[in-house]
Parts: sequence; structure tokens; C-alpha cells
Amino acid sequence: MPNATIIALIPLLPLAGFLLLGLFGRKIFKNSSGLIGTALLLTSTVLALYTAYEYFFVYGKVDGVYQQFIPMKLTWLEFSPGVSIDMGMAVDSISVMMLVVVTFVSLMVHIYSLGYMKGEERFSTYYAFLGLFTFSMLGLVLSSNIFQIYIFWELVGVSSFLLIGFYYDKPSAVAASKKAFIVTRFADLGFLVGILILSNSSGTLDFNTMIATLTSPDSDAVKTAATSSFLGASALTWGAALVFIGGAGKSAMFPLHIWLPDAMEGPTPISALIHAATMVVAGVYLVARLFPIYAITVPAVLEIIGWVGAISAIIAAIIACTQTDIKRVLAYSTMSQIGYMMFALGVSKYGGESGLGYTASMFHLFTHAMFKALLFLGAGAVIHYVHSNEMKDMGGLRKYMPITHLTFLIACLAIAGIPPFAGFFSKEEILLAAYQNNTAIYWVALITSGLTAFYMFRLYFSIFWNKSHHTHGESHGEGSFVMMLPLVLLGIGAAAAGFIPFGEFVSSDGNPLESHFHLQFSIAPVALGLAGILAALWLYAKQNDKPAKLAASLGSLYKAAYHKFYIDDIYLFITKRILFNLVGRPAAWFDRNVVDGLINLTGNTTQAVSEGIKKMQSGKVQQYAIYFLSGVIILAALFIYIWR
Amino acid sequence: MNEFFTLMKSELLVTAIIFLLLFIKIGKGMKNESLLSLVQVLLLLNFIAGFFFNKTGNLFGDMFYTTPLIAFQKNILSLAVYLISLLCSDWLKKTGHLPEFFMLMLSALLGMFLMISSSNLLIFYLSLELATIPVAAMANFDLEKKRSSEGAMKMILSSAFSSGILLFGISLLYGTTGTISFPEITAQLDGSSVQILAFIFLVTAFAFKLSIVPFHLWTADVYEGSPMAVTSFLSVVSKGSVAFIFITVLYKMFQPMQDMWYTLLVILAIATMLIGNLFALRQQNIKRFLAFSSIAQVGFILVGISSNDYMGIAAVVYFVLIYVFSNLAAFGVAAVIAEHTGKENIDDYKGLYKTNPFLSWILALALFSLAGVPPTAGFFGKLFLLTAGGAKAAYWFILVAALNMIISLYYYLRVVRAMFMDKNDNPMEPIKVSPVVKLALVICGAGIIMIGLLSWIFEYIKSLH
Amino acid sequence: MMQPGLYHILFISAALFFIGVYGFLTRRNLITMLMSIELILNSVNLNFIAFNKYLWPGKLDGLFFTLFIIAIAAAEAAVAIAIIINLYRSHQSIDVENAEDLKY
Amino acid sequence: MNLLLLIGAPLLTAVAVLFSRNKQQVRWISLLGSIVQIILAFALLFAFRQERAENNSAQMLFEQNYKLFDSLNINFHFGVDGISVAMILLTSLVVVAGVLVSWNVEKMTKEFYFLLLLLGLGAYGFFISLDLFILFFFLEISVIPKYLLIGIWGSGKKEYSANKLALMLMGGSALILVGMLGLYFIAGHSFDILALSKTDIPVNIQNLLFPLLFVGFGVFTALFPLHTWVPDGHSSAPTAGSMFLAGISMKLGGYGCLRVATYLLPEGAKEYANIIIILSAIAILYGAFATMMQKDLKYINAYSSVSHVGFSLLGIGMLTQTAITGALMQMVSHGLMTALFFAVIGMVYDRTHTRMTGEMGGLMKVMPFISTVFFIVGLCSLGLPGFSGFVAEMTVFMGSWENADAFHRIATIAAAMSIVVTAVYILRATGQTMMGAIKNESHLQLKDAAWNEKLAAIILVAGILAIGIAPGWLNDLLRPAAEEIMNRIAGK
Amino acid sequence: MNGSEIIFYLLAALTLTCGLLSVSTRQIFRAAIYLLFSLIGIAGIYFWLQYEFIAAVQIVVYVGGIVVLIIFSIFLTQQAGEKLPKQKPGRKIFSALAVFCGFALTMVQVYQHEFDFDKALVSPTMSNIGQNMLSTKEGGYALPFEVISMLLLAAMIGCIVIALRSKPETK
Repeated sequence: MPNATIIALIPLLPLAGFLLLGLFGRKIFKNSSGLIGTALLLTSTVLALYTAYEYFFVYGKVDGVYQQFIPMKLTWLEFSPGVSIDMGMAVDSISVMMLVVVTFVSLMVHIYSLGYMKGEERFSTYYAFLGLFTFSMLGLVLSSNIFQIYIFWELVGVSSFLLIGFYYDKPSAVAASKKAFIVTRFADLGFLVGILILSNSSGTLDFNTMIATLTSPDSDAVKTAATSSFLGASALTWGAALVFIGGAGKSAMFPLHIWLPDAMEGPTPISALIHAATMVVAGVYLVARLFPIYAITVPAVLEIIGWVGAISAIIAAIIACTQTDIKRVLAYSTMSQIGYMMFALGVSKYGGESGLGYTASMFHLFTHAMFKALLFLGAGAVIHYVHSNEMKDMGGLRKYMPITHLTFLIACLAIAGIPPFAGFFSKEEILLAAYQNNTAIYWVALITSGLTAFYMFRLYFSIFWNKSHHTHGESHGEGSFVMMLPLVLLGIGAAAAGFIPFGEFVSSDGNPLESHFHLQFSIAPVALGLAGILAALWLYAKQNDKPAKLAASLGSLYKAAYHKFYIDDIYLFITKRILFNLVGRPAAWFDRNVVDGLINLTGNTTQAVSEGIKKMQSGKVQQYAIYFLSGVIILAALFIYIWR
Repeated sequence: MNEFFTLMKSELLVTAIIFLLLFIKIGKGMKNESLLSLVQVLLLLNFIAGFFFNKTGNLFGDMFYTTPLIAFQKNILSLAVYLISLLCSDWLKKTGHLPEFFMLMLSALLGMFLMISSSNLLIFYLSLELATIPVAAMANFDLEKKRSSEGAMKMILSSAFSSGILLFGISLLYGTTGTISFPEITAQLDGSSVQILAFIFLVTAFAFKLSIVPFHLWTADVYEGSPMAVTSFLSVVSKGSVAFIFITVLYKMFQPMQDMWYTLLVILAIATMLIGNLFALRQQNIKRFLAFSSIAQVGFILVGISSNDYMGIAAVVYFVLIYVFSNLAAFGVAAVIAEHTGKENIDDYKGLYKTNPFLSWILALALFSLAGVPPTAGFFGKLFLLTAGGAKAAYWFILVAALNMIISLYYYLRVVRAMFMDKNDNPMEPIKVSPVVKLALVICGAGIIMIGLLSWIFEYIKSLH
Repeated sequence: MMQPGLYHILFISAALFFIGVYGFLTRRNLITMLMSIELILNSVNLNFIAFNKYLWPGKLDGLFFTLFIIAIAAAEAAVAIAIIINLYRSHQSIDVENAEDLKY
Repeated sequence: MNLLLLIGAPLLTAVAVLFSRNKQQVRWISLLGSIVQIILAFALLFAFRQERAENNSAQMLFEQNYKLFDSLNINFHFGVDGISVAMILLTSLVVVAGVLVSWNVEKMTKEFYFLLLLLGLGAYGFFISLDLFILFFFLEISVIPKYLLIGIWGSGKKEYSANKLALMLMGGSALILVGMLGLYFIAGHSFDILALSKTDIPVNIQNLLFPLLFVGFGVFTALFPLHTWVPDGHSSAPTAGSMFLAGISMKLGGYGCLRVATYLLPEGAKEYANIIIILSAIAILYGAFATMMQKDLKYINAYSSVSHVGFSLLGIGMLTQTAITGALMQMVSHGLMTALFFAVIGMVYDRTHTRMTGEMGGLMKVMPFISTVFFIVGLCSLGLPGFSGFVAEMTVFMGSWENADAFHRIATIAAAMSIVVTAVYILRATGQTMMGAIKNESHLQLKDAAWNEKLAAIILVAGILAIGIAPGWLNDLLRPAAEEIMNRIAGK
Repeated sequence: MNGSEIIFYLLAALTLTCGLLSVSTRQIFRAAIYLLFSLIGIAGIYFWLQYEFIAAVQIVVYVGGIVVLIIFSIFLTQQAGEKLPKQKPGRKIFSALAVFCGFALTMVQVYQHEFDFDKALVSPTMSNIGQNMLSTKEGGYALPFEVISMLLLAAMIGCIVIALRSKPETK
């Protein structure tokens, strides 16, 4: 059985870091805060690795099937008997895998930041936030209760917000952080309503109970939920779809992806951690968590998930080909890769061989974390070196930054799916799963993989080759040891992670899954990948005007892609024009002028009436007598003739 | 004979004071200051005496009738007169006709005592006149002021007109019932049209004295024109006494017509509250302002009266008691300010708190009490009136009354706002309040706070039944 | 024409009453207003006497009421005239329309 | 525990303040008094839990009954259940924070603190009263202090706001008064809540009285569309005044809506529940949208209060146990949160002398403490887990969802949509004031919070976190009480 | 029609005509005289009703007292012969209307009422009046008598104070 204390310590240590540095960092640990944070996280990582070892090799497998363990569960808030938010820890293969990923990447980022963020004014705050994020993310992956995951979901969101807006005096950073938070918040609304629906249908908030209730077709919950329909879909479909919207928001799926590129305003290590490796895959993780429900009860939603993933993958890939800010390219690439994971889930089924997509998705999540974090950290090193994000300010850097160059190349090869790097294996499985279940998605994915290779190498060549005689102001070295160490470690990961027999450990139903390797199947994607690389080589290896020409020849398509297909503008239109100008402003006006106006009107009317009847008190005693007499007569007449 | 002295002790005491003053006046006369102190002491004694030997009984056949409740009512009036003598002592000291003033005021008080005790239309009418004619003369006591005579003229003419109508009503009532004694009239009432007519005629006299809309129009003019002492006497003592006898007349004499007068009261109460409030909204002169506010207060009294059970009586008596303190405190502060600075406008009160915090707090307390805001006694007073009025389950009636409290709060707050919030570049000088007046104001303030919280006072009134 | 009786007298008194009221409402001179009041009171007196005579001769309530009304009328008139004269001194006029400073 | 202490402590403090000699004395006496109140409140909490732990299942604990107007059957009847205890805790926290942030009031200090303490007194009295008359008395007692606080120490168009507040609240009281008298006569001359709760009131009477009582109390708690005193009143009030207004006074209304209107008139509540739901859903969304357009920080918080308080009313309107628990949680949470928000706004205003978001910027640099608190309260407001707002709102949502028909669900979803809008305006406000570059050079000289302000903020933040991180204790306090109310609604 | 009736009608006509003229003439002095005659007419009716005591009081108090007082005050305040100012016609019409309505209402009610007539007509005697006046028993009028005395005292004091205005009080 898992050791509850050890597992609890994994998230709690970063939390301790957050509290320690957040409360006292500015005064007491001004300089040592980085080390404190790193040390705490190192402990966490070790514990996570230990847990992973214990789980996968010691106690996890019972009767050949990986089980879920819940070593600890505390009732946090009880709504009604049976329905309560619990703070529990679910230990199963995906959560353990995620524990490793999160702690490892986070550790890398912690180490890297020691160099990258050195000299920042709010250094300790930065580490505090990192601690908060790591804690929330770990809490998220360990959640055993859908509301618990929602809680950490939000916490992850806010730490992301805090870190994107870390340079709070930069208006663009502030705007980006707001955007990220609000867009994901909007998605979370769906998540929340989805939770309400699912919990109401299943009568619980606990994952296991909920899954058990909602996947058994003869349970009352499923029956009633299936009959109660709204807008042509059953309540359960709605619930599951809405929950997915939450995941889509966090994972930057089309069309809720617009926050992700902007989020690059944050410090680059943050992008590596949050917006590449960990937080953005939370959506994938969520779908994986609830996978039995999607796969068994509401396959229609799963299909939607598949298509959303596929569309996101290809759109992001197209846009990535046109961007010039290297971090934005990486951001779109992230989106594209998450699209892969998502549709991998979408094309999967529950249990056995047909659950290949599930395994592949998780596998890709794992490898992607390695190489994407590596890419970001490498990009960070580059940016650190040239003080710019723009490709045009770079070029020919391979001589100045050899380690960065090498690791970056490994990562590019990995993401392009070139064997034997990590990406190849995971992508291969995904494509296979897609091929087996949904050919249309398979073709989309195939094209995407070619595009991926192209834009990655476009990036690579632009940075490290292209203009050779570029002067970069005063030349300071490539970076300190602490910055290079993570690159190397991650590079090793990106190169080697593919050889892990992932299916052995992670599968939709816990049963180990044989990894099959189909050489003939790999030809097409690898060839496409190579073609993409060659195209990039031809276009970008040397400084020339071919890219410009190509862009010109593609015309409006290029322009549309460059402008991210105008999705941002649509959002802007909706928020600014409709929400602000057509809802907010009228609401505020209505309140001040109509609602309040009515209240004031009563007051003013009273005043006016008071002014109007003042003539009654004319000062003429005879007129008073007339009122008197009239009063008498009228009252008398009334009471004699009407009310007697 | 013994009974004569105990039952009529209040009246006899007041008469004795009147004659004492008369002899002083006819004799050597006294300095104003010492005379005033003497009168104050006598009035205090009169008030204290009112607590003893209260019994139930009839005198002069059925003409005079008293009970402990009536004695308590009389005592409220005595208290009010005593407080007025304290509060207005600055003005009283300066007046040239101090003994006459008190003689007139006490005659009026005597009239009110007799009126409350009356059980016969004749004695009622006579005491009503006794309670009115001297006051009209008193209203003219600022002899040099045009407004004072104008006010007095309006009062005497209006009240003569009103008593003409009252008398016509009485004559018709007499014609149809053949008697002028309350209990006998009750026995004879048959609800014929002439009796309704007579009833309406009769009620207008009360309405006139109580300033019920639309018979109220003299009120503000007279209040504004009269000296402050007279205004406070009119607004507190005069109203209180008429309210008491009004209850007796309605509950006893016109009990058979209760359905009718309930409707009448509802109409009158709503009109009175509304019109009084609407007029008060706009007033600048503090006396006029208080006049209209007192009109609105009468509307509330009518709500209480409409209950037609002992709760109504108790609530009204209790309310009048509170009203004595609240209104006299307000008038007292206004009197002090008017006497020292000659200012009577609400705008002149701006920034008063800066220079005269004591006066401001007392006035604010008084106004809160009039508005019916806790913890002042006015809250309890109003609430009990509404509780009494609510017994008939006419919720909308109570609602209208309650909504009127909002308007009234608005204008009371206007004065508070002037004192506490508005800026004034040259606020009033700090006023040196003489100890006597201060004492009276403190008594009023304490009364405003304590009467509500000391629940036994209300319980006592209820136990007088 | 019928035998003069209660109704006739009631007619006279009511007419006189409303004549007085009319005078009170329309005369601008304060003294004439006072005179109208006297008419009103007299009409009431007439009522009392008539009722006493025709309907309730057993007791003398009406008669005494009349007596006291007459006394009060005198007192009221005296005070009113004193006030009016005082008003005349300050306003130099006894026109009721000249005494309208107090209003609104 | 003797509940009279809760009235006695503020009363004594107020009197002591009246007789103190200088401003410093006034401040320290008030602080001491309010600390005593906190101690009492916590003592009450522990005593209450102790009693409950010993299985004392009486509906009201620590009951005391003194005869007041015996002939009218009006009694000083006191007692507390979990709801009252929670509200008393809230009050004590806000009182002490209010006293602390007002430390620098120089104008008429004595009067200021006197009125402040009187407000607190009214709230304590209100929450422990079990007699409608006394309840009403304590409700009303706070109207005038509010008026004076705004009118004298306020800013902007203070007289107008003060008037509006006083009149609208008085209007609410008028309705309550009528409803209350109606109950009194129906129940055979009793104002006693416990007695009334055992009375069978005819349905038509309930339908008549319920709107009166609910709307009457609703005015106090900013029921749409009678909320317009809120923006004006809050924005004009001095800092502590706003804190009290939003933190405590609005809760009086919510408490009344539940304890008096809903509890005593369950049939009426059922009859009008849908209207309440519609109104509060409108208030939630519309308040949020209106907030989005505000530029004055106090207006932002005031409108956001309208929106947040809507959750309380929504919870009440939903008539399920969980929703009502959530409504009560929201009251406590919103009380703490909004008081803190106003305190922070006051601190910012004291320094920058402006409340316009457009004129600030980058304040994080010069006042990190204040900014952090601002941030925390903002996050609480937008319902971030870990803060009280989340717990309350989620409980409301969960409870609302228990009603299975489309109407309730759509209303819930509409209400839930506000969490996005809230995020928008909170982040906008934070972004414009705390983040970004410093717009006004003179702001560079500003100082961060002083000890009193820090202490005030910490007390309230602690309250928010105590609910946000470990909501269980509050839930345990409120749920049984809500169950009691539900039992009557369900007719058990 | 016998003599008594004729006398009654004459008296009635005198009273009403003089009353009407009194409120309508624009010569103030004439108004006072008309009032005088109207009051005399009422006294006549009292005689006709055999209430001689009241008739005598009427003559003494009204004719001898009040009307004289009024005439004096007219002399004090008015140049004789000057016409009274005209009232606004609107006021007149409205007053007339109100008065007419009131009169009509009253008369209709009174004439519809069935008074209780079956009693012997007796007239009071002087001794009867005197005894009752000072009796403190049931049906006695001692208390009103005392009250009216206080009232007259108060009225006297009031009149003196107000009328003595020009001469400041000596201390």
C-alpha cells in the first residue's frame, strides 16, 4: 500500500515553500529563496520518483492489473450525506506518472531559474509562486474527487495568472495574464456546470463512485439521466461535454486557445513549466481521469473531443508556421501537440487493445513534457542571450551557444517524430490509434506531423543558422551551469524517454498493453517529417528571400494564418463590443438612470407634489374656512349616502 | 364634600394657582424672575400632586367624571405645562405680562382638565372654549409683532367658526336624542342621517383642534405667529388633551357608530399623515416645520385611535407622553436659539453642531424620536400606535402609515443634516443656555431615551384600564 | 301654509346658520366676519330652544345650552375684538386680506 | 454563556467612549472594547460547539427570556443557533477591523467611534433576538448611525447618499413593520419567533405577508431592484462605515429574509420562490455587468456586493438545505470579504486621494502589503478556492442544482456565469490599480500599510482563509440550523 | 292664518332678511344695524316660543352688549361711510355653492327625520331655571356656571393684556 505521508509530502513541500517564501521571502530569505525552493522541490521529486518506483514495481499491480489506491481521504465540505468535497489522494498509474512529470519538470525549472531569474527584484516572490503552482498542480493530479480537481484546477489557473503577470509593470503582461485567467475561467464555468450535472446524476462527487455509477448502463442514474434531455442531448452528454469544455479551456483547445500564445509574456521558465509541460495538459488529464465515462457512457462526446483535438492540432500547426516570435511558435506548437493528445483520447476506446489511444495520449503527454520543456528552456537561454523574442534578431547562434544548440536540436527532432527520439514513439502510437479508429482524424494528424517538422525546423534554422554574421551586443556566455544542467537533463529525457515501455504501465483499464511497433506504418509520418525538415532547411538555413516569396504566393492563407485566423479579433469583438458596450454599459446606465431613476423619481415626485399643494396653505383664513366647510359637507355626504 | 376635593383636585389646584397669580397681580406684583420661579415650583407641585389620590368617580350629576387614567392624562398635561414654563423661561422673563400669561395658560389647562373629565356635551363645549379662547389671547402675546396678532386673529376666527359648526352638530344631536349627557346619548343613538350629520359636525371640532386634514390649515400660521411658549403649548398640551377626549367621545359616546367612525378615521388619518408630511417637507421656518410635523403625528394618533379597544387608548396616552418630551425638546431648543439669536430658519441651523453640540444633540434626539427611530421612545410610541391600529387587520392602512414614516424621516433628517453636516461659514455663536432651560432639556432628553426602554411605564398605562 | 312649528324654526335656524357661514366666507372685514359668527351662534341657539320646546320640554338642557352659548359668544367676541383692534394697530387695516404674512 | 454580554460589551464601550477625554483614549477604549467582543464571540462559538457536542439539540441555545412589554407579549427573548453564532463572529471581526482602520479619523473622533460601536451593538442585538419586536428594534437602531456616519464623515455627494440610504432602509423597515404586525395578530399576539414557527399560518395570509417581510428585509440586503442605495451609500461612506454597511448591515437583511420571512412563512416562500430566484439571478448577473463599467473602486465593490449578495438571496430562493447553507455561508463570506475590500480601498484612498482606477497604477511597487491584500480580496471575490467566496458560492450552486427542473437550473447557470464576469472586473480593477506602470509620480512617495491597517487586514484575511481552507466548521454550524428551517418549509 | 302665525312669519322674515342683508351690505355700519335687527327678530321668536327668559337675555347680552361692542370697534377701526372692499367673485360663487350644498344637505336630512313629538308642550319657569342653574345634583348646572365664570375671567384678562398694548407694563 502506498505511504500516505510520503505522497502527501510531495505536494505539501512546495506549499511549504510558497508559504515560507511568500510570507517571509522578501525580508528574511531574500537571496536564499531560490535555493530553499529548489531544495524543497528536489525532495518532492525524489519522493515522487520513489512513489513511482514503489507503485509501478512494488505494490501497484494486483493480479496483473494496476489498481487505484486512495491512501487518504478527508471530508472537506459536506453538502448532503454522500455528496461532499473530499480532499483525497488517488494513486494510480496516470497520477503517479504525472507526479513524476510535474515534479521533474518543475525541478528543472527551479534549477534553471536560479540562473535565469537571478537579480530579479521579486526573486523570492517568483519562487513562492512556483511553489504555489507546483503544489496546485500536484494536488490536481492527485485528486480523488471531481470537486477537488476543480479546486486545484482553479488554483493552477491563478498561479498561472500570477506568473504570467509576474512582470506586472509591463502592460502586455498584465493584459496577457488577465486574458489567460478569464478565458480559462470561462471554460471553468462549463466545467462547474458539468460537475453539477454529473454529481447530480450520480449522487456523488467522488471520482470512483461517480465512474462506477455512470458507467454501469443499468444504474438508475444513467437511466434517468439518459431520459432527461435538454436541447436534444441527454443530461449526461451535456455534463460530460461541459466538463470537457473546462478541460479544453485549460488545454488551449480550439477555440479556447487564444490565451496560450499571449501567456508567453511570462518569464520563459514559467512558459516551460506551466504552458508547455504541465498545466496545459491538465485538460488531457481530466479527460483521462473521467475516461471510462466518456468512452462507455457518452461516446458521442468522445468523438467531439477527438475532432476538437484534431482541429486544434492542425490549426495551431498552420499558425505556428507563420509566427516570428519564437515563444509564440512554441506556444502554437504546444497547442498542436496537446491537440494530438486530445484526439488520441478521442479515438480511443475503453479497455484492452482498443484503449491504445489512451495509452498513446499519456505517453505523448509524458514525452512532450520533456521535449517541450526543453524547447522552452532552450528558447529561454536564447532570449537571455539576445534579449529578444523575435526570430529576426537571431541567427547563427550555434557557435555561441553549443549546448543550447545541441539540446534544442534533440528536442526538435523529438517533436518532429524522427526516430529514435522520444516523440517518435509516442506520436507513432497516436497515429496508429487514429488510423485504427478514425481515418479522417488520422489524415489530419499526418499532415500536422509534417507541418510540425517544418515549423520546428524553421525555428531551429532561424535561430541557430541563417544570418551568420550577427552581432549580439556584448557577448556574455551561453549561460551559467544552473541553466545548462536542466537543458542537458531534459535533453537526455527527450532523447531517451521513448524507450520506456509505456503501455506496460499506463492503460485505460490498468491492464498492461503490449507496444507494437509497425515499421511499415511509420514510413509515412517519418517521411513527412523529413520532408518538413528539408523544406525548412531549403527555406531558412540561409538568409534569403524565399520565405517572403512563399508567403506572398500563399497570399491570404498566409495572412490569415499570420493573424491567427482572426480568432483573437472575434473574441475582442465579442467582449469589447457585445459584453462591454452592449451589456455592461447598458446595465450600468440602466442602473443609474432607470432603477435608481425610479427611486429618485419617487423622491422628486413627492417634492413636486409638496410644492404643488402649497397653495392650499394660502394664508387666507376664509379660504381655510372654505376647506373646512367643504370637508364637513363632503364627509357628511359621503357618510350619509355612501358608507352608512 | 371630601370626594369633591379628591376627584377635582387637579382642577382645584390649577384654579388656586390662577387666583394666587391674580392676587399677586392685583396686589403689589412681583419681579418677573421670582414670580417665574414661584410658578415653576407651583407647577411642579401640581404635577407631583397629580400622582396622589386618584380615584374613579362622578361629580355634578354626570357632568364630571374621573378615573385614574384620566388623572394620568391630566398629569401628562401638567408635566408638559411645567416643562414649558422651564423651557421658555428666557422668553417668559422678558415678557411684560408674566402673571397674565400664566393665568391664561392655566385657565386653558383648567379647561383641558375639565374637558378630559367631561361627560356631558355642555361641559365639554364650555371647557373646550375655555381651552381655546385664552390660548388665542396668548397667541397675541408678542404684542409688538404683526405676525403674532395675525396668528391670534386666525386662531380666534377659525376656532369660532369651528365651534359654530360644533354647536350646530350638538344641537342636532340634542334634537334627535333629547339629552346632552354622553351615556344617555349613546343609549339614544339610532344611526339616522341627522345623527350622522351631527356626528360629522361634532367630529370636525375635534379635527379642528387636533389639526386633522382638511381642518388643519390654521395650525401652521398660528404656530408660526405665536410666541414659542404658546406654540409649544398648542402643539403639545392642546393636542394631547383633545386627543384624550376624542378617544372618550368616540369609544364611549359613539360606540354604536364604530364602523362608521373607523372608516372616517382611516380617511382622516391617511390624509393627515400625507398632507402634513408633504407640507413639512418644504418648510424653512422651524416652528412651521414643527407645526406640520405635529400634524403628521396626529395622523399616527388617529391610526392608534382607530383600534377601538383599550390598546388604542393606552397607545395614544403613551404616545402623547412621549410626544410631550420629544416635541417640547424640539421646541425648547428652537426657543433657546430664537431667543438668543432671533433665528428661526432651518438654514440658520447649519453648522450648529460645531458651536452648540448640546443643543444639537437634544434637537437631534427629539427629531429622531418624532421620526420614530430607535432607541428613542418615539419608536415605541409609533410602533404601539400602529400595533393598536393593526388590530383590525387592515394591513394596507398600516402600510400607508408606515410609508409615511419614510417621508417624515426625510424631513426630520433635513434638520439633522443642517446641524451636523452642512457647512456654514458663520455658524451661530455658542449659546449660553441657562441652567433652568438646560435642566428642562436634559429632562426631555432623558425622557426621550428612557420612556421607551423602561417598559413599566407603558405597562402602568395599560394597567390603568 | 301649515301651522308654524319645529320645522319652520329649523328652517330659519339652518338658513341663518348658512347665511352666517356665507358671511364668514365672503366678508373681507374682520368685524363683519365676527358679526357672521354671531349669526351662526344665534342660529344654533334657535335650534336648541326649538328642540327644547317642541321635543324635549321635560328638561332644560337646550335652554341652558343657549344661555351658556350666549355667554361664550360674548367672551369670544370680546377677545376677538381685542385681537382685531390689536391687529388694526399693527396693520392699520382690518381687511382680512391684509393679514396674510403667514402662509405656505 | 450569557448572551446579554454581547449587547453589554459594545454598550459599555460606547458609553465609555462618550466619557473619554481625548482622541487617543477614545481609540484605545474602542479597540479594547472590540477585542472584548471578539473574545466573547469566540467564547460563544466554543460554548456553542461544546453544547452541541454534548448533544444539546435544542433549536436555540443559551435562551434567555425577560419580560418587556408584558401586556403586549413583547419580551427580551434571546437565543442563538448556528446561524446567529456565525453572524456574531462575522460582526465581531468586522467591528474590530473597522475600529482599527478608523484609527486616523480626526474629525469628531468620539462621535465617530460612538456611532460605530452603536452599529455593532445593533447587529449583535439583531442576531441574538428571538422576538420580532426586539429584532426590529435592533434593526432600526442602526439606521441613524449609518446616516450620520455617511453624512458627517463621508465623501462625495454624501448628504444625498446618506438620505437615500436612510430613506430606503426606512422603507424596508416600513414593510417589515407591517409584515411583523400581521404575524403578531395572526399568531394571537406574539412576536416570538419560536412560537410563531410553531403556528400554522393560513396560506393566504402567508402569501400576503411574505412579500412584505421579504422585500422589507430585502431592501437591507440589496434585493434587486431596491439596491440602489448600495452604490451610493457605500461609495460615500467613510471606510469603516462602508465596512459596516456592507459587512454587517446587509447581512441583517439576509438574515431577516431567512429567519423571519422564509422560516416563519414557508408557504409564502414557496409561492414567491421563483420571483426571488429571478430577481436574485438578475441581480447577480446585472450587478456583475454593471460593476464591469465602474471606474470608482468603491462603486466597483458596491456593485459587486449587489452581485454577491444575490447569491445569498438565490440560495434562500432555492429552498433546499444545501442552498440555504450556502446562502448563509455567502453572507459570512461576503461580510468578511467586502469589509476587507472596503478597508483596502480606504487605505488606498487615504494615500492616493483618489478612488478612480484610471488615476492609479503600479501601486504594487510602492505598497506591496496593501496590494497583496487587495489581490487576496479580489481573488476571494471571484471565488477562488482557498478563500471563503468559493466555498459559499459552490455550496449555493450545489444546493440550487438539487432542484431538478429547468427553471432552477437555468437560473443557476445564469448565476454561475457571473463568476466569469466577476473575474473580468476584478482583474481589470487589479490590473489598473495595482499592476502596470506607476502613472502618477507622486505615488512613488506613498507608504505601505501602518500597523493598525495591517492588523485589520490580517484579521479579516484570517477569517476569509479560515472559511476558505477549512470550511467544515462553518458548515457544521450552519447546516443543522438550515435543516431546522428546511424542516418547517418541508412541513415536518 | 291667525295672529300668532302672522307674527311668526313676520319675525322669521325679519330675522332672515336682516341676516342676509347684514352679510351682504357694503356699508359696515348698516351691517351692524341689520345684525341688530336680526338678533331682535330671534329674540322675538323666543318670545313667540314663550321662552321669555332667553329672549330677555338675548336682548340684554346681544343687543345691549355684543352689538354695542361691535359698533364701538367699528368706530375705532373704520371711517364711517367708507364702503367695504369687494370680495372676489370666484370666492363668492364658490362660497355660495358650498353654503347651498350644506344648507340643502342639512334641510333634507332634517326634514326626512321623524322627530318624536308626543310630549306636552311646557314652558320653563323662572324659578325652575334658577334652581337648576345652581344645583350641583343631577341636572344641575353649577359646574358649567363655574366654568363660564373662569372663562369670562380669562377672556377679561386676555382682552386687557391685548388691548393695553400701547402702555408698557410697569414693573
